[in-house]
Amino acid sequence: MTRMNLVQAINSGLRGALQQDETVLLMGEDIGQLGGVFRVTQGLQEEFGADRVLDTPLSETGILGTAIGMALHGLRPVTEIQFADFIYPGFDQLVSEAAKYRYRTAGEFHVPMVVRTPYGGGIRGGQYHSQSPEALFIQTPGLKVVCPSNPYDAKGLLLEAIRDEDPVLFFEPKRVYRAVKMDVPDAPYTVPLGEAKIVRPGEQVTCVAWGAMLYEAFTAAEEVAKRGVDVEVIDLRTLWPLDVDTIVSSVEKTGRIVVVHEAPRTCGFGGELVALVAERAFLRLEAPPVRVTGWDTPFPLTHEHEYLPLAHRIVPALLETARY
Amino acid sequence: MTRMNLVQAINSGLRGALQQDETVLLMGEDIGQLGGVFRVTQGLQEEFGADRVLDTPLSETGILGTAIGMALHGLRPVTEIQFADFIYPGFDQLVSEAAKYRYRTAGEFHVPMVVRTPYGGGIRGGQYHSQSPEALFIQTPGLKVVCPSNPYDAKGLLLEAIRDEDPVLFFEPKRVYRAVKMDVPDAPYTVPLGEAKIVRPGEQVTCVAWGAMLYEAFTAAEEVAKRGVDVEVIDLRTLWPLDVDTIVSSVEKTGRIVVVHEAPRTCGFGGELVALVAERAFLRLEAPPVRVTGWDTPFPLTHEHEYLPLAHRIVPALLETARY
Amino acid sequence: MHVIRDDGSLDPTLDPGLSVDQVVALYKAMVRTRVVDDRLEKIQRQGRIAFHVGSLGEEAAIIGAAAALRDRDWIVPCYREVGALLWRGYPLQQYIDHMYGNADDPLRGRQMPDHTFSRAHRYLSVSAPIGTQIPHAVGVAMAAKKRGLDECVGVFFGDGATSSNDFHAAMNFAAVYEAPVLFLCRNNGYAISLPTQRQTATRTLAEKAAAYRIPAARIDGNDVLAVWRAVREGAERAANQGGPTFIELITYRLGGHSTSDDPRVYRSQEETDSWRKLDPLLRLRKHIEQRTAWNDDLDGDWRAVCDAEVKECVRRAEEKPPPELGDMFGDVYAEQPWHLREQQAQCLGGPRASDEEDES
Amino acid sequence: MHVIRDDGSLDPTLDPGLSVDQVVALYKAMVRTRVVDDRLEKIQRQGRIAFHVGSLGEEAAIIGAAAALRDRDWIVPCYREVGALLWRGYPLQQYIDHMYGNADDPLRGRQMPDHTFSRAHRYLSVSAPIGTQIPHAVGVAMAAKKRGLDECVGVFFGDGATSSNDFHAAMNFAAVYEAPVLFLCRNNGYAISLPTQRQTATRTLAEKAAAYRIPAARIDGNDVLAVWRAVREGAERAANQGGPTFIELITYRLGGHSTSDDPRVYRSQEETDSWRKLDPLLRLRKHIEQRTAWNDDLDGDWRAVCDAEVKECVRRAEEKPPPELGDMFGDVYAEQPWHLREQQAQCLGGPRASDEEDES
Ligand SMILES: Cc1ncc(C[n+]2csc(CCOP(=O)(O)OP(=O)(O)O)c2C)c(N)n1
Ligand SMILES: Cc1ncc(C[n+]2csc(CCOP(=O)(O)OP(=O)(O)O)c2C)c(N)n1
Ligand SMILES: [Mg+2]
Ligand SMILES: [Mg+2]
Repeated sequence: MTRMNLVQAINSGLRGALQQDETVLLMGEDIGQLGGVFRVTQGLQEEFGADRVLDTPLSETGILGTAIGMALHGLRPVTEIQFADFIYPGFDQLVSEAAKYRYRTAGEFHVPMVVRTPYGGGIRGGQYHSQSPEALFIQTPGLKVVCPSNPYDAKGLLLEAIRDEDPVLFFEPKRVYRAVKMDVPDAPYTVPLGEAKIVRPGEQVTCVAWGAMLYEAFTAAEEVAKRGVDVEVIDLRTLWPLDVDTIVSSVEKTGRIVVVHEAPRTCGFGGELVALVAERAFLRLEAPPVRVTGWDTPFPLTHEHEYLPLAHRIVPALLETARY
Repeated sequence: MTRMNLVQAINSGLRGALQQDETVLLMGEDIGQLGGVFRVTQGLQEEFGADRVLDTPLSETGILGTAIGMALHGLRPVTEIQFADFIYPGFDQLVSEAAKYRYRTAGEFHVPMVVRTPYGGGIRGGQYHSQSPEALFIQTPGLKVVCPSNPYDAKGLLLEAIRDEDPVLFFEPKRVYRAVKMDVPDAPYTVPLGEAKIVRPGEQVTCVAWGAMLYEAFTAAEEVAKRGVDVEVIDLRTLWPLDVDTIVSSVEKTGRIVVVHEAPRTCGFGGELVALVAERAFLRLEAPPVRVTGWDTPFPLTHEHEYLPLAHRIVPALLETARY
Repeated sequence: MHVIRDDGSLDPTLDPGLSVDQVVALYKAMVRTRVVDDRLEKIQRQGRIAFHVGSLGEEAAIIGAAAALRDRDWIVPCYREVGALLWRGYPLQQYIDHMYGNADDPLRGRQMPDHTFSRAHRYLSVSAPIGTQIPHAVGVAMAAKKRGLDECVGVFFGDGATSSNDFHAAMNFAAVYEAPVLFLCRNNGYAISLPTQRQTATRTLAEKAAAYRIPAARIDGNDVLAVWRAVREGAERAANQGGPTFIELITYRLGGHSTSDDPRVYRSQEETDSWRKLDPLLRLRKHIEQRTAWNDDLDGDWRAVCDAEVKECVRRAEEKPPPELGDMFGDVYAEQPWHLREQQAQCLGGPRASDEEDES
Repeated sequence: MHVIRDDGSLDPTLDPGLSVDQVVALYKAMVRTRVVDDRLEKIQRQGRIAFHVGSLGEEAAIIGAAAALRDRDWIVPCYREVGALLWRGYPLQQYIDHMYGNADDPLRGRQMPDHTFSRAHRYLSVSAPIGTQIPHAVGVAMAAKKRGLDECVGVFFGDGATSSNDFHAAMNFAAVYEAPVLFLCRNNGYAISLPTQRQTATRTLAEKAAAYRIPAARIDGNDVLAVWRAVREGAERAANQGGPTFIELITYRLGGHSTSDDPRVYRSQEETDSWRKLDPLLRLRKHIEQRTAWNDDLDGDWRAVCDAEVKECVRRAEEKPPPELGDMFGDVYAEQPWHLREQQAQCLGGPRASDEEDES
């Protein structure tokens, strides 16, 4: 056990994977000597060589496209996209190729690869260093989408994602990178994909969040607890395939749901979650489902704390929903 | 007035725009001498010259990227992406650039361009000639998304999209291209963006659809009418910005909603519509909202008629919803 | 520059030294591909299959390249190279079943015709988006190199694909990582309707390789032995840690882009006629007629054999039922998640489109 | 090949013939940019601004190119070229306001520092994704040509950007449509930590232009007159319907990639030191000292003037309030749709993050 922040835990996970499995290799821009712009891969090139930790040319198409080829031929590439905002130049390779390769070859070929990428706001990154594009990938059949909120889960989910036989998008909440520390086993371990976690049991409102916003949801829940409202907070951890049962059971109990995410509201994952709940727990819903999200604008700079669905915006949503 | 199918109506709209406004020009793969793989631009290069109807190299990045530049410098490019499935190589230019240019220059620059593209299934196109990626663009603030269902609307909406000062994605239901004919004025006219149309008034269930699935929704509505269920069918026409009032008013009347779309269900636009209705008409909802959509798989070939949310799948959804 | 000269003899300075059996095998494979193409085009026109994209006129480029690769080398196809897959022994019946999307289609009816693949034949999967396969090939080559395997990769693509994002990325990565990969660019004159001269301002496609410091060759793609020679040379360079090679195979698409296309709209009959005289089958036939007792009779017999074979395959394919409806829901992930289980059950338990049609 | 020789004299065969006033103006602009950079780096380190990406060492490439373009020509920037914008007369106060994202920031606090633009100065908008501006430049040039305007476009990008999708597409389109555009590639040795030699296998970046049949030049980017000369030549070619030109400007990023970077992790002090001797300011200063009475005093005075100016701008910028909260909701579309109206009202009527902080 070592006390680690998120960066250290992911680094430890990557090191474990590289040690355990010689088919694992890392690829990305500036991940080698520099150790990544967030230092997540620090020391790994030194330890495992430039052959297993590849500094790539500046091409997301090249990174993702060649990683698919490697995955097709027996390797398990773990790619890093420097910021989630820069995944779009390689979008085609993910949605047209990685996602569909298994289906269109009836399982004869498949693409076990991981795409790690820091996402989200709150670090004064403006329009292009703050986005949360998870919904684009959730809409693409064939991809899995993971988003840990804390160091322990991050390491375990990452190792599970690397072992997974399908392409996994692994969104890292950069706002949390150095903000949270906890005890993390030094040895490799896994946390299963597809299992949400109730981080705060409660009876009156279900609040679903993930990644960096989990802390805001939690803070808001504690805040409203002082005012007598008992909120159940669920950390999704895997966004897709979703642990729908945990959410629906919770709503069946509370009758109320508030979803929190950083991405713009419209067509964000929150809409899907609300729809699923409305479909599956219709008769149990006692208040309109609520989404507390980023606004439907590009991500701003100066007012980013008013853009993000931080606790100050979640609190009234929880109170109104509870009192509806 | 001439009797036109959808292809002819769009062709007529493009011709009108090229005649009326010398800043309009068309760009795309095979749109010139060939007239496009669906012949939508037939005859236009001959009439207006290779200078205004450009056959481009095979690069969606190039088409969309240079079109943005042209739009920034006083032209109104109308681009064609040969199939919506092939928009992804140019995705970055649309979501990172076209969508955000106005915001990040506080209106000093803007990008009045149109991206026409045939979308949807039902023509035996398999995985890569059948997709419906509208939700990806609806999730991107700064883009408008239009999807006509019939020749009259198509021409009018297209001309309005070309006049619009913002980038507009114009999804053409290729399954309808030659399947529907109606009288269309020969002269240019516009149909405003952002206005849905009630194509069948009804009292018991609201059914929202667009593009090719509008006909299926309508057929299903007629079918269930025989069994005494009175459905209101709404053709969205513009997907975003949405005519939310028409939908919410309808649901306030009927208490029930069924949304139909071809895209996979998860994180499709249907989720957003259901969420909006659940948020805004919660107390009026008398049955769980229902989505009848493509399944969450890549688009298949042989069984595409079982993949698509055709009337046979809409009918039971309408009946169940009405009887809930 | 020809290996097979116009009179059918070989240029002794370039002769790659293939045996009679080998050249006859090449010829027979090229004819077989042509016959299969012709038959598929006919049945497509009759509406019996949805679509076909053929290789009329490009057989030498495709089969010559496939033949020059070793069995352990990978082929990464565009969509016009089923001839290469058949050359490697892929069962014709399986291909035709795929063309019908029937129950024996290895794709289970999940994709348009001509989207083949075969792990057994080291042939990756055809994908419709132009260019996407090119970086895959580089990745496979990088993996082979990392794993210490003596394999190289030949990736096919067209002139149009040189404009794609993926071409650029793949060429750059291949050169930077010295991947054992052969870029086999079929310059067949057109990307659907766009002639190569308007796809790019360069006079040749081979010039593009300089931008990545990849050695390039420009070859008559209708001279099967010239193709064989160049590809074998590239494969040897790759095997000797010499990195990637770019080979422009100059050829011509004698047919339409696919069965959906009508090339008369954008090119002249004269142009096509002039290329018909350069048909790769003619050139090779002249050569084998010189070298062995090949003649009209033998030629006709072989064509008849091929046609009978494909007709029989078609007959069988048409007897087979469509794939199970449930097949639509498989292989999205290694394990089927709850939502697909639910959707599959809903679909299987629900009404069918065909019921609807019956009703109306 | 230098225009300004090591001893400060001009090579008479290459001398572009600029007047003393012109070269002094270039020098002063380069110094001003440097001083602004230095100051911004300092205040960033003090946490007073979020970020800065400077041009230390690259001033000749940037300002030389900007100066060689005509006022009516467009500049399409990457993110390191604010020197070009200032050269065109953009108010320094406005730039500094932008760096603070305050109420007078032309971007209304919507974007990170150093994302400038100005229609009045024919300078398109800086965007963070690498390469995306390159096809825009080609489109602007195509539009100018179509509209019969005598304008050309200079687009800046780095060595790293040559690997991007957009570079490939833009170069190809520019050549095919003979667009009047200059590709100004600042080869500053690094893409963040990746040295140019590992970005590509080619020895030079200029070689890449051959893949598109675009004429290319390779220039000492630290020799402002060599840059001026090459860019002016390219602009003239463009004006005379000669189409695009690619210019590799060889220079070196003396500072970190941005204020977020620490280059000591990936490169040696010796390397940087050796480039420090090639500082473009030194070379030009030697020349103007020869040509006019420029000396340490004048130099010091000018630096002091520049520093006083930027300090005053900073002082004012820090006094200004942030932009209105409602500004966050403008300019998504030409007209604000219902959902943004609603969201704006909700935001303005709701609690503030700052309230929260106050509470805790
Ligand atoms: C990304 C993308 N854009 C457009 C298309 C439509 N399309 C299919 S084939 C083709 C032309 C390809 O030409 P080329 O690369 O020369 O190959 P060829 O068909 O001549 O063998 C086009 C434009 C596509 N499949 N993918
Ligand atoms: C598409 C994309 N990928 C990654 C990044 C992260 N990034 C920012 S600058 C940079 C290096 C750019 O290098 P170069 O083009 O040489 O320009 P320079 O900074 O040296 O001027 C990278 C990788 C980005 N901005 N966009
Ligand atoms: Mg071609
Ligand atoms: Mg650089």
